[in-house]
Amino acid sequence: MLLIRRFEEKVEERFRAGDLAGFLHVAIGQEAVAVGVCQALEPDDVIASTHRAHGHALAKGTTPNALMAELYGKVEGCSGGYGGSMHLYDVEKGNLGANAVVGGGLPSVVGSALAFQLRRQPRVAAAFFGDGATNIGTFHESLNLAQLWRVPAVFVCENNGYAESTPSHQQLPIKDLAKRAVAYGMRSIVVDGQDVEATHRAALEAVRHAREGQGPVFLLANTYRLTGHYVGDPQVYRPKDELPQLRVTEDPIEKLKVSLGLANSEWQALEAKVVQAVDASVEFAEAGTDPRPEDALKHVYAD
Amino acid sequence: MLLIRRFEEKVEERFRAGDLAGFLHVAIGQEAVAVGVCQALEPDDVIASTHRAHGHALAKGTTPNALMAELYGKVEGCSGGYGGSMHLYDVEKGNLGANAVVGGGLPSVVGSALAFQLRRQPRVAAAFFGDGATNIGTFHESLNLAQLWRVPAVFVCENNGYAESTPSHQQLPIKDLAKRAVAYGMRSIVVDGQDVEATHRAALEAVRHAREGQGPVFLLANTYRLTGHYVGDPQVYRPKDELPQLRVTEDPIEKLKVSLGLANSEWQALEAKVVQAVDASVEFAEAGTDPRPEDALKHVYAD
Amino acid sequence: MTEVAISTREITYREAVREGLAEAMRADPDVFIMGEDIAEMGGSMGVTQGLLAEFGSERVRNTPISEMAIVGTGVGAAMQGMRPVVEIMYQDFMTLAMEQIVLQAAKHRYMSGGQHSVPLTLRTQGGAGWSPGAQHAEQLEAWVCHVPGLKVVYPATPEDARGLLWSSIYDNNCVIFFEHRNLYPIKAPVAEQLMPIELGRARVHRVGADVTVVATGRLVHAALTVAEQAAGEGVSVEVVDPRTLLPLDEGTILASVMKTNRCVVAHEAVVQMGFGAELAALIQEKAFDYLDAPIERVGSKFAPVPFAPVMEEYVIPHEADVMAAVKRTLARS
Amino acid sequence: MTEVAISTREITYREAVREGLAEAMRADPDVFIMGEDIAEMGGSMGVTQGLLAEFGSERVRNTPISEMAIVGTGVGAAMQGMRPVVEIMYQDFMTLAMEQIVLQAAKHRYMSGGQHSVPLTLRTQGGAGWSPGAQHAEQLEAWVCHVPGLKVVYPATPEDARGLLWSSIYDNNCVIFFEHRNLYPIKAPVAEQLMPIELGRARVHRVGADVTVVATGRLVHAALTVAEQAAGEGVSVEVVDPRTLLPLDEGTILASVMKTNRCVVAHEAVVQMGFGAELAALIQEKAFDYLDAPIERVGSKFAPVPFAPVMEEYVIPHEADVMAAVKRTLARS
Ligand SMILES: Cc1ncc(C[n+]2csc(CCOP(=O)(O)OP(=O)(O)O)c2C)c(N)n1
Ligand SMILES: Cc1ncc(C[n+]2csc(CCOP(=O)(O)OP(=O)(O)O)c2C)c(N)n1
Ligand SMILES: [Mg+2]
Ligand SMILES: [Mg+2]
Repeated sequence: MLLIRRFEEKVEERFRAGDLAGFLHVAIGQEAVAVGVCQALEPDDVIASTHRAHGHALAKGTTPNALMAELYGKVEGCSGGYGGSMHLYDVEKGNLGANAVVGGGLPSVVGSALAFQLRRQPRVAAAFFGDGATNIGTFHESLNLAQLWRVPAVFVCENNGYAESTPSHQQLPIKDLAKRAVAYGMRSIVVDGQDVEATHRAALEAVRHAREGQGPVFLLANTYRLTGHYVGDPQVYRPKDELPQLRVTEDPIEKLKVSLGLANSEWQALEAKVVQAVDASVEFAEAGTDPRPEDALKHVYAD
Repeated sequence: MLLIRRFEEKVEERFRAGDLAGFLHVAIGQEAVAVGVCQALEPDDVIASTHRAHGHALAKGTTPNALMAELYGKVEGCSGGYGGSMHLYDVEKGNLGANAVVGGGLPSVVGSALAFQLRRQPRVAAAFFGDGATNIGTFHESLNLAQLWRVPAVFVCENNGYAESTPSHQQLPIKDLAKRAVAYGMRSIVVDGQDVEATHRAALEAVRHAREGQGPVFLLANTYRLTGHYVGDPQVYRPKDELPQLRVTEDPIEKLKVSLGLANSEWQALEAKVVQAVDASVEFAEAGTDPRPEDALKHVYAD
Repeated sequence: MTEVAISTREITYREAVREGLAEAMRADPDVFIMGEDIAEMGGSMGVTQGLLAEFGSERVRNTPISEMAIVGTGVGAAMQGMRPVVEIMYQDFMTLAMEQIVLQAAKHRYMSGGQHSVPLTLRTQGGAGWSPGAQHAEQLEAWVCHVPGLKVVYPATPEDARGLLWSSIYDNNCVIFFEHRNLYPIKAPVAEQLMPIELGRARVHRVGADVTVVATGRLVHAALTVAEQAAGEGVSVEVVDPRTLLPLDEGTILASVMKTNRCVVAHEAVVQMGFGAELAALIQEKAFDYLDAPIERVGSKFAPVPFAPVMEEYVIPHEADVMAAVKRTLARS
Repeated sequence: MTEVAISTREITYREAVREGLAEAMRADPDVFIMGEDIAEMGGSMGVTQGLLAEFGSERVRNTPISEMAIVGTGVGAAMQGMRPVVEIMYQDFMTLAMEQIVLQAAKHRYMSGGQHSVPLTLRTQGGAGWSPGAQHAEQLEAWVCHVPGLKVVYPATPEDARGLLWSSIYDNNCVIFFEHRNLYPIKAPVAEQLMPIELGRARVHRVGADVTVVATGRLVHAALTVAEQAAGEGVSVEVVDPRTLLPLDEGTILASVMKTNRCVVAHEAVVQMGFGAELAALIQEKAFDYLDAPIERVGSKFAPVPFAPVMEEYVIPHEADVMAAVKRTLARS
C-alpha cells in the first residue's frame, strides 16, 4: 500500500514535470482495495483492471521498475511501451490487462473464469471496476452470465462515489450498490475499502466461494478517491472542503499505520525502503530503451 | 384479444400459404398482456414493441387493414411496406415502432418519456419486451437511466419462459424476474399475464404511478407462448406435452370467455364480427398497392 | 507435382460450416462454441444441428441474449489459450458487440506488447433477398476490415467455408467469419476429408481475359453466372473471390487486373464506403497504368433494406447489375 | 453581388463548438444536451463549460456511463420532435452504441415509411498525437459513412465547427458530428454572428493547379502547411475539405481533380478501408480520364495506436506524409 501511494505520488510528480506522455489516473485513497483483494488471490489467479490501474498492477506483482518503465514508454515496460498507464499488462503475474474502456474488462474475466471451469482448474478471475461502471451494459451482461454459468469470478466494485466529475446521486438511481447483485441472484459482500484487513478478509471469503464452485461474488468495497479523477483535474465539481476532510478521516494508509501500531522508527524504515524502490524505478525507466518507431508495426497479429 | 388471435391465426395461414414474405412471430397466448396494457394507456401515450408485434399494434389502435397490408408489403401498410412484421409503426396511434433488435426499443422509450417530462406533458411511454431481453445491456442501461431521471415510463416484461428455443433456466440466473427491478430501486408489479382483467388493473396502476411523476415501473407479466418462436418453428427444444397442456390450461381467451360469462350466442356473434374484420383485412391487403421499386430510395432522409 | 485423385462428395454450405466446426472440435478439446440457440435448436440457421449431441452442453453452449458478453467471454477464454467460436445470430447484432471486437479482441495482443493472443473466431451471417427487413440484413465486413488486429473471412462456397473455418479457428488471432444467409442451401462438391485453406489467399474461380470481377459472398455466384452468360456473348470474364478480406491477397487480385485491364468489384453491402471502395482504391493505386476503364462498383443502393419484396429486389444487387457493370467497363476504350 | 464587410473575431475550435451549442440552445427550447461529465465539469475537453450555468440542469444533463442509453435516449427524444445533442466522450466509445446509431437512429424514418424523423446530433471527438493509447484514439468516420440514413460531419476550423454544428442540430436527421481532439486549441477568425453552413458543401481552403489534396480533420491543417511549403518549391496545391462526409459534395471534389489531374486523400484514420478509400474509388470512377497519376492515400499505418510517443508518431500521419504523397503523385508523368 505504501509502495502504491509513494509510487503514484512520484508518477504525479513526473507527469507534472512533463516526463510522462498521455494521461493518468491515480488511485490515491483506494490502495487498500487493490492490496486487500490481490493478497487474497493465488499467483495463478488473474485480474482485469481499469483506467485507474497502477495499484492493481503493483498489488498483483508487477515490479515498480516494469510499471514505471511502461509509463515512460520504454521497451522494458510491462506492456513493452505499447500500452501506457491505462493498458498495463503482466500476463505472467496474472494481470490480464488494464482497460481504458469502462466495463470493458468484465466480459473477459467471465471468459477467463469459464476457461478455468471448463479445464477444471481451481483458479479464480477477478475484475476491478468503479461505481460508475455499474451503469454500463457490459457490467450487466457480464455479471448475469457469470452467475448463470456459476463461473469462478469475483467482481470487485471500487465504489468511490464519483465517475469522473459525476457524483453518485447524479449517476446511480440507488444508494446501496449491493442491490446490483440482487438482479442476478449473486452473492454480495460489502466491505469498508479503507480498511485493508477487512477488505482482505472479505476478499478471501469471496475468492473461496468462487474457487469452490459456489459461483461468482460481487464484492463491494466502499472507498474514497482522495484526489482528482485524473492528474491535473481541478475538481470544480467537488465541494471545496470534501477532499481535505476526507484526507484526514479516510486515508487508508493512516488507518493501517494506526492498526499496525508500528513504532515510528519501523514505519520510517518502511518508508525509506519504499521511497528507494520508487526512486529506483524512475532511474530504471529513464535508463530504459526507447522502442524503435517501426516497432509500432509489431504485435498487431500473433503468428 | 379475440381479434388479435384470429388475426394472427390468419397471418399464420397466409404465411404458410406463401403469401407473406420475410418471417413472422406470433403472440398467440400472450394477447392479454398487449390488451391489458394498451387499454390502460391514453391515446397520446406511446408504446415501443418487439419482434412479436402484431398484438401490440392492434391493441394500440392500428387497424387490421393497415396491419395486414403491411405484412403484404403494400403501400397501404402501417409502415408503407418499408417495415414488415417486425417493424410496425403507427405514430399517429402512438406506436413508436416495433423493433427487431431485442431490447432495441427500450432506450427510445426512455427518451420519449424524457421528452414528456421536459415538456411537462402528462404522457407515458411504455416498452414491451420479453424475458430474454432482460439479459441484454440495453435493458440495464435503459431501466437504470429511467429510474435515475424518474421519467414516466412503464417497462412491460412479457415473461413467456423462452427466448427463441432457450428456456428460462438456460438464460436467466434468477427465477423471480422482479428482482431485476431491485437493481434500480424501481417499483415492480407482478401480474398473471393470462388474466386480462388483472393485467389491465396492474397496468392502470403502473401507468398512474408513472404519469404522476413517481417514476417508472417494471411491470412483470407472466405469460405463455402457446406456439413456436416463429411461424414454422418445429420446437424440438420443447417438451412434447408442454404445449398441448398449456393450450388447455393457459389460454387467455378461454379464460376471458369464462370470466365474461357470455352466452354462447353472444360469443359467436363476437367471433363472427372478428372473423369478418380479419377476412376483410386480407381482402384489403390483397387489393393493396405494390410500392414501385424505386420508392425504395425514398424516406432514407427527412428533408 | 503428381496429381492425386481426391474423392469428393456434395454438401451444402450449411453442412460445410458444420463440418468445419465439428472437425475442429474433434481435434482439440479447447475448441468450444457459444451463441444464442445453438444447442438444442441447432442455431437459427440450423448450422450447429447435431453438435450438442456429439460434444455435450459444456462445449456447445446456449447463451442469453447478451452480444457483448458472448463476444467478450470468448475473448477471455481465448486469452486463456482456448479456441472459442462464438456465434452472433445476425451480423446486425454485431453492432452491439463492436466494443468487445474492436477495442478488446483486436487490441489485446498489441496493447500488451505481444503477451496475449486472442484466438477467437466470431461466426455470423446475414444477407437480404428474403425480406428480413432493415434490422436483419446488414453486411458489415467493411467495418471490420478497417480494424488492425482482426482477420476477416467471407467464404462463398462449401469447400471454402469448411477449410477456411478450420483455419480461422486455429489462427491465433480474432477472426470475423461471415456467412451468407442465402448460401446455406447451395450444394457443391468438397473433398472427402477437410482440407484447411490458408487465410489470405484469394480463389480464382474462373479464368478470363477481358475483365476481372472481384466479388464476395453471394455476389461470387452472381459473377459466375454473369461470366457464363458473357462467354456466350464472346466476353471472357475472370472471377476472383478474395475469401479472406483481411489480410487481403493483393497479389492475386492485382495480377488478374493487370492481365484483363478492367475490373468490377461486387458485394451485397451498400456501395458507398463498402469493401469495394478499398478494392478500387488499392487497384487504381497499384495497377494504375494497366487500367483501361474505371473500376466499377456493384453493391446495394444507398438505402436500408426495405421489407416489401419489390423494393428489396431493387435495393440489393443482382446478376443484372454485375452484367451491366461488366458492359460499362467494356464499353470504355 | 455586393460585398458586405463582416466583422470577425478570433476564437478557438473549442469555443466555436460551444458557441454553436449555445446559440442553438438559445434559439429553441427543444435543443438540449446530454453526456458524461458535460455539466459541472464542462465535458472532458471543456467544450460545454458554462452551459450548465446558462441553461440549467434540465437542458445540460450529466448522464451515467451508459453509451447505449445516451444515444438511445436521444433517439427517443428526437422521435418526439426535440433536438437533442448527445456527446460520446471519445469516439472509441461509439463502438458501444453502434446498435442504437445504425439500427435505430439511422433507420426509424425509413422503416416507418417516413412517419418518424430523428433530429438527433451525436457529437464526439478523438484523435491521437498525445499518447492516449489504443482505446482512446479511434477515428471511425468511415463506419458511419457506410450507413444510409445518417449524415456525417467533420469540421476542421472554428468557423466550420460553429456553422456546421448549428446546421446539424437543425437538420431533421441523425448527424454524427466528429471533432478532433488536437484541434480544440487552434484559433481562427469567425464572423461575429454565427452563420449556418449548409451540410453537404465542401470547402476549398486553398486554390491550386498541380494537385488536389482532399483532407479531413487534423489533416486539413497538415495539407495547408504542405501547400505552403510546396508553393515555395513551385508546386501549386489545392486543398479541399469535404467537411460533410455524408452526403458528400462530389461536385466540388471532382471539379478540383479534373482541374489538377492529380489527387491525394488524407485523414488520420487507418488507410485501409478508411474514408480515403471511398474518395479514391469515387474519383477514379468519375474522373478516370482526368487522372495523370494514381490517387495517393495518406492515413495511419495499419496498427492500433501505440502508447510510446516514438511509436505513435510513426503510426499516425503527419505533414511529411502528405508532402511525400504529393511528391509521389507529381513524379508520375
Ligand atoms: C465506456 C466508457 N465511457 C466513458 C469513459 C470515460 N471515463 C473514463 S473513467 C470514467 C469514470 C469511471 O468511473 P468509475 O467507474 O466510478 O471509476 P473511477 O474513475 O471512479 O475509478 C469515465 C466516464 C470510458 N473510459 N469508457
Ligand atoms: C440483439 C438481438 N439478439 C438476438 C436476436 C434474435 N432473436 C430474436 S427474438 C429472440 C428471443 C427473444 O426472447 P424474448 O425477449 O424472451 O422474447 P420472446 O421471443 O419470448 O417474445 C432472439 C434471440 C435479436 N432479434 N436481437
Ligand atoms: Mg468511481
Ligand atoms: Mg420470451
